[in-house]
Amino acid sequence: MNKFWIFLFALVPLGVLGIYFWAHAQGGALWFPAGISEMGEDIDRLFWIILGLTGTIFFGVEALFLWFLFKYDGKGRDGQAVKYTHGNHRLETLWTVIPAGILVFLAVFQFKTWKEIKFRSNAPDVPLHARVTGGQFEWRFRYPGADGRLDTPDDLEAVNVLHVWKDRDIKLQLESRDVVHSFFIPAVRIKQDLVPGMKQLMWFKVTHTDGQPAPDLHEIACAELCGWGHYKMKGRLVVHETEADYRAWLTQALAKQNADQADLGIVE
Amino acid sequence: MSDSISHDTEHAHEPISVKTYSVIGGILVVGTILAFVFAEELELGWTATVFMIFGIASFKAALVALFFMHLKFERGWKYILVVPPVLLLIGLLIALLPDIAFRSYSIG
Amino acid sequence: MTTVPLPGEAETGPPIPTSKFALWLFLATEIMFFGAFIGAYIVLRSGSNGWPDPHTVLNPLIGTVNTVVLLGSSVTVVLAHAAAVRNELRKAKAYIGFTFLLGLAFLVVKYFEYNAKFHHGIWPGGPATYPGHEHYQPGMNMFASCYFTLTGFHALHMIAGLVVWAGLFFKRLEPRHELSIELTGLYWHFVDLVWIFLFPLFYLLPNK
Amino acid sequence: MNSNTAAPAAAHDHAHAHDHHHHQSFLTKYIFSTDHKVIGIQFLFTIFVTLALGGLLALGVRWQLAYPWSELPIIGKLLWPDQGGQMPAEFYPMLTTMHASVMIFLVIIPALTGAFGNFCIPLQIGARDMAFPTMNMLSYWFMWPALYFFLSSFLVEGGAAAAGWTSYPPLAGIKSAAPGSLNGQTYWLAGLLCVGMSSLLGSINYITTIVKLRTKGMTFFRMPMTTWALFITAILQAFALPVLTAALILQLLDRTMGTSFFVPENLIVNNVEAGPGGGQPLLWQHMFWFYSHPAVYIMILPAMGVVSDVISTFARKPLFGYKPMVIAIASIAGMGFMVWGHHMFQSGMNPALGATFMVSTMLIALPSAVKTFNWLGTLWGSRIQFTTPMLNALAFVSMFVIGGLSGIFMAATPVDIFIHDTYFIVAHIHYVLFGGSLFGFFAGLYYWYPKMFGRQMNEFWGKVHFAGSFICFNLVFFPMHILGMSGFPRRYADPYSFDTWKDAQPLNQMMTIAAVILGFFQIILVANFLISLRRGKKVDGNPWRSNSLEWHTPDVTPGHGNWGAHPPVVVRGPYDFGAPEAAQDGYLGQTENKYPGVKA
Ligand code: HEA
Ligand code: HEA
Ligand code: CUA
Ligand SMILES: [Cu+2]
Repeated sequence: MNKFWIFLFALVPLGVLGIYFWAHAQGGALWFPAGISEMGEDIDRLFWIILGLTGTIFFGVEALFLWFLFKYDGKGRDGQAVKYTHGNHRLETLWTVIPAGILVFLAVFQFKTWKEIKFRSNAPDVPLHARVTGGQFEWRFRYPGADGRLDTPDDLEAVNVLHVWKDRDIKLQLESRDVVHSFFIPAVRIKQDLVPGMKQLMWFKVTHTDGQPAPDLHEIACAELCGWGHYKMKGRLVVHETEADYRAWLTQALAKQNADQADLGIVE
Repeated sequence: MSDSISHDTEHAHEPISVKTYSVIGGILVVGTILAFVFAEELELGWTATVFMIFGIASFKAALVALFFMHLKFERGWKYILVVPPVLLLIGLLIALLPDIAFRSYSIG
Repeated sequence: MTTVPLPGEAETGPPIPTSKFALWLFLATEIMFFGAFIGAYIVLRSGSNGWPDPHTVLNPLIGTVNTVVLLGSSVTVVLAHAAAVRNELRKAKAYIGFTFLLGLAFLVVKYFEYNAKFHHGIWPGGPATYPGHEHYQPGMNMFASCYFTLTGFHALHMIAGLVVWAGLFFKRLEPRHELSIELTGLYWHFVDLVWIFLFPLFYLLPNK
Repeated sequence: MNSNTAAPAAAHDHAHAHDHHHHQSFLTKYIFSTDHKVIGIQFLFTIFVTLALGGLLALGVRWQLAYPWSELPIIGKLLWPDQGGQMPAEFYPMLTTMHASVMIFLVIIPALTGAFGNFCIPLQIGARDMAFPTMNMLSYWFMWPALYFFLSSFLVEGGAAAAGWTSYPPLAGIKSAAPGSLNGQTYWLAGLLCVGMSSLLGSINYITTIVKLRTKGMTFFRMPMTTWALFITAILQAFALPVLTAALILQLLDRTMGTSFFVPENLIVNNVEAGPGGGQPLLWQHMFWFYSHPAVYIMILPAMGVVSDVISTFARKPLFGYKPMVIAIASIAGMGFMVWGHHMFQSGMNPALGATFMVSTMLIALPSAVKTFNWLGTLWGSRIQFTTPMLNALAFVSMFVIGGLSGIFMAATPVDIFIHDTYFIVAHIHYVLFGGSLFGFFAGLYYWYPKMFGRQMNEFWGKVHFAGSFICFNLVFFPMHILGMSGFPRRYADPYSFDTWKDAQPLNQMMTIAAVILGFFQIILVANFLISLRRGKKVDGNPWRSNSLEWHTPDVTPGHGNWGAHPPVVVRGPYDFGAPEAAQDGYLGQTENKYPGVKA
């Protein structure tokens, strides 16, 4: 019977491996969404590094654990002596120092990526591409018109679609109209909470569209609970190949907006 | 509640005389009035005023704690209880500074 | 089941009176409680867009007088305890009475101060603005929020203290009540300590 | 409590002055009891109710995730007859919010600190009761108003709180922001204030008891790990909880008195103006997490203590590295106050501050590493008995490692950008809280049951419960890591409306089925618990041949005052299993006065 329990515990690392390969084979919704940005690659790489480290630790710990369960199973060994020890100073030091090394390495190693993604001093020196306003339950994007400046009459207002173009530093200003939302583009691996009363900055660059047949497949989600319709805050990211494509879209959308003044230009 | 009478020596006798208590009470009152004068009557500028009024407040607090609450005369285990919260609060305050104190919020 | 201890066994438990230990522990939690309030107040005030000048909303003189009243009540507390230690129970009772009255006086003054605020439309969400200082509106609101919350919770703690003092006052004091007086006194001093900081924080601290 | 020994005269000079009624009525003996053991057991019974409640709410969540917008089985038609029994969208966040709130505040915290804390502390240190028995009773009775507020909030207009257990304002603070914020949130706050009161009273009591009432010879470094962990947990609680209390009060005032601590300027939510404002939403997040991060350690440390005791007992071997284990607990507690910002990496917190929190969060994994390796060290060279308590304790170790390691991903700030608020977090939560705390609770329950009731829980059904729970637990929660990698957001009533995640539904259906089965296995636990009260195998006072003091009471189930005429005298640490002078089976109780080197 005891072997059954050891087997049960052994199912954990086996199952972990199994589901890993199974999910990998599934792809799609069960794996990283295709990444399309530079920083996304950094983040993914970091993920893999941590997965490698923690995975090694995990399987190491599991191996010891299972081996001990197997080897020191008490069945039929009643009265046999155990190792009467209260601990070992050397070992304690060892297993404090080694993990400490690993953790300090991780802390230092990732700092650069974090800094690049979030420190304002690293924001690219480009004009704002658009202002994003989260509200229950939609994303509003305000693009500067021909004058390149926001909050002028020629701005374009769009709901739930963000248009960008490739290889361009996109800088967004994020605001919330009511409660806390979180602007999340899975394919870009970026996420930032929108706090009412605060102006956040976010920047990214789409470097490859991964041969997606439909470039507007990338979805935008809200990642902070914001009410009953939290799950409905679905937006789209449309990546144009060139700036000219983007400009063409902008002009067309602006024309449409002017045409039906009443409506705030819900494109599509 | 538990022990009604304790045989501990800590409060078997009063360490200070009535006179000392009155003197300390007097110092506290004078301190309060001084703080008022510094803040309201003298024009010291912001930094100096803040320094003075909170210096005086801390001094008063120290007097109350040391003499009225007997910290000066009794054994020091109380510090184990009250110093950590003070440190934690300082940590909390420091962490709050960049996000809230140095940032103004307004829409539009 | 057990026998004598091995040689060298120590007595356990430090020689600290149990209830006094618990009371200090309680005070430690109270430090965290008021500290959180005060910390929130400090950062909210310095992050605010326009905090009303203390002079326009509070009267520092009244604050000073009230502080003196409260400090006085702390003095009478220690005197009550000193008397109790010397077994002068009648005297102790008299000082407890004084403490009660001083504490009550503090609260009465607070009541009038609160009333004056209400009169000027200053309460959380109240209409108060200053002509020409409309941008004070959120600032004024935040001031009212902080002021009433912090001094309000301080006052609630005082009321709790007063109830205990009243209980002791109407009890037939016996020598064993010396501990109760000491513990209640410690609590009272703590409430006093909180006020020692609230006073400059609200009444005196000028805007930058 | 069958063998209620008449209070011996000697008990009176002990530091507990409450009187002994020789003929206690049912009411004073079982309901308004001040006996720490009865209070512990009261907590235990209450927890079964709340666990069922929290679990059923979870099943509601799971149903929606598996079959969104379809009829909720059994009760759907009753609740929402005009919608064909399908839950409305605003109900889903209420389910998750109340599921988490119930599980955390009414199950895990009261189970570990309430039930075990009360039952074990005085017994493990040789005290006759807690330092303040009446306060202790109050601490239990504060649980009921909390449960009342949580339950009745479902019935008020708008429904229960729906802003997540983290209750971020303005969603939680502004009444027009969500149906659940209309009234339910106020009830939630009131309930939490009651839980807080209960915890505060408890923790002051525990600390005082452990500092003051240890019996002769019970030095600090002879206390079992359970007591150590509960001691440090109580300190953690005493220092962290007041800040949450303050924050809860501020939010309550925001909601009811028109203050605006967390309401920014000129806020308009759902076309309703929220007053002049001037406050700052992030302040709540800081204050909340200043408590709630320590709170997650409040929920794991006692379980770690229990597991240490159980593993050492059933490995028949001393706990490896007792002192490092104590130091590790203490440093988890200490560092626990420096990492709260890791919940706010994406919140708009200053990123430099975030980097600071990232470093401290990385470092807090160290003491956990020490603990894990010491458990392994305890198993090394041991003689393992696979009893039900031991199985659950072993499960704790293997599950906590997974949950802890997933914490490292999130501590890495750039990775957290992607996985924050996805199911990766939900996986982490459940691996540490269910795989960790709850399995630790199970271990302790099976372990101390004989001391509580003089009978053992049925081992066979105990093992069935364990195996079922272990398998189903992993089936429900491990796939959440994978979902998290795909960015699957948490708190979504219908994630499948996104192309990115529409293919994840079959996996979720599998998880839901596993969750339902998991629930059924918990019924086995409850049944085993109840039936064993009458039918369980009768045992002597120390069925597991354990060393620590609680197993050395003069009666099988200790009576009032615990120790009969003479409180015990402790002569050694709790883990001298297998010492040369120990008994054949390794037993060497803390009171066994044997000289080293003398063979048994
Ligand atoms: C019992 C509860 C518990 C415990 C013990 C932990 C433990 C840890 N948690 Fe967890 N956490 C929660 C409960 C808990 N957490 C909850 C409920 C939330 C979500 C709240 C919400 O938003 O609703 C959360 C969220 C959460 C976040 C926020 C994520 C986000 O929202 O984006 C982070 C980020 O850093 C984090 C990190 C950690 C870390 C680093 C540990 C560490 O303490 C873990 C340490 C343990 C190990 C690492 C494993 C054992 C060690 C070894 C085998 C040694 C070798 C290891 C290395 C060298 C790496 N947790
Ligand atoms: C201790 C903590 C704890 C525990 C034990 C659980 C247990 C479970 N949790 Fe929970 N969970 C949390 C803490 C916990 N959870 C937290 C903190 C969150 C975050 C919330 C937030 O986002 O705000 C969360 C969120 C959360 C989510 C994410 C929701 C979302 O983000 O949209 C999900 C989804 O599957 C889930 C599922 C479950 C399930 C299936 C269980 C199951 O394990 C439950 C199994 C148990 C039962 C089913 C009990 C059944 C027993 C009976 C029926 C007995 C019958 C009764 C008698 C005879 C008396 N939980
Ligand atoms: Cu907006 Cu969630
Ligand atoms: Cu945390």
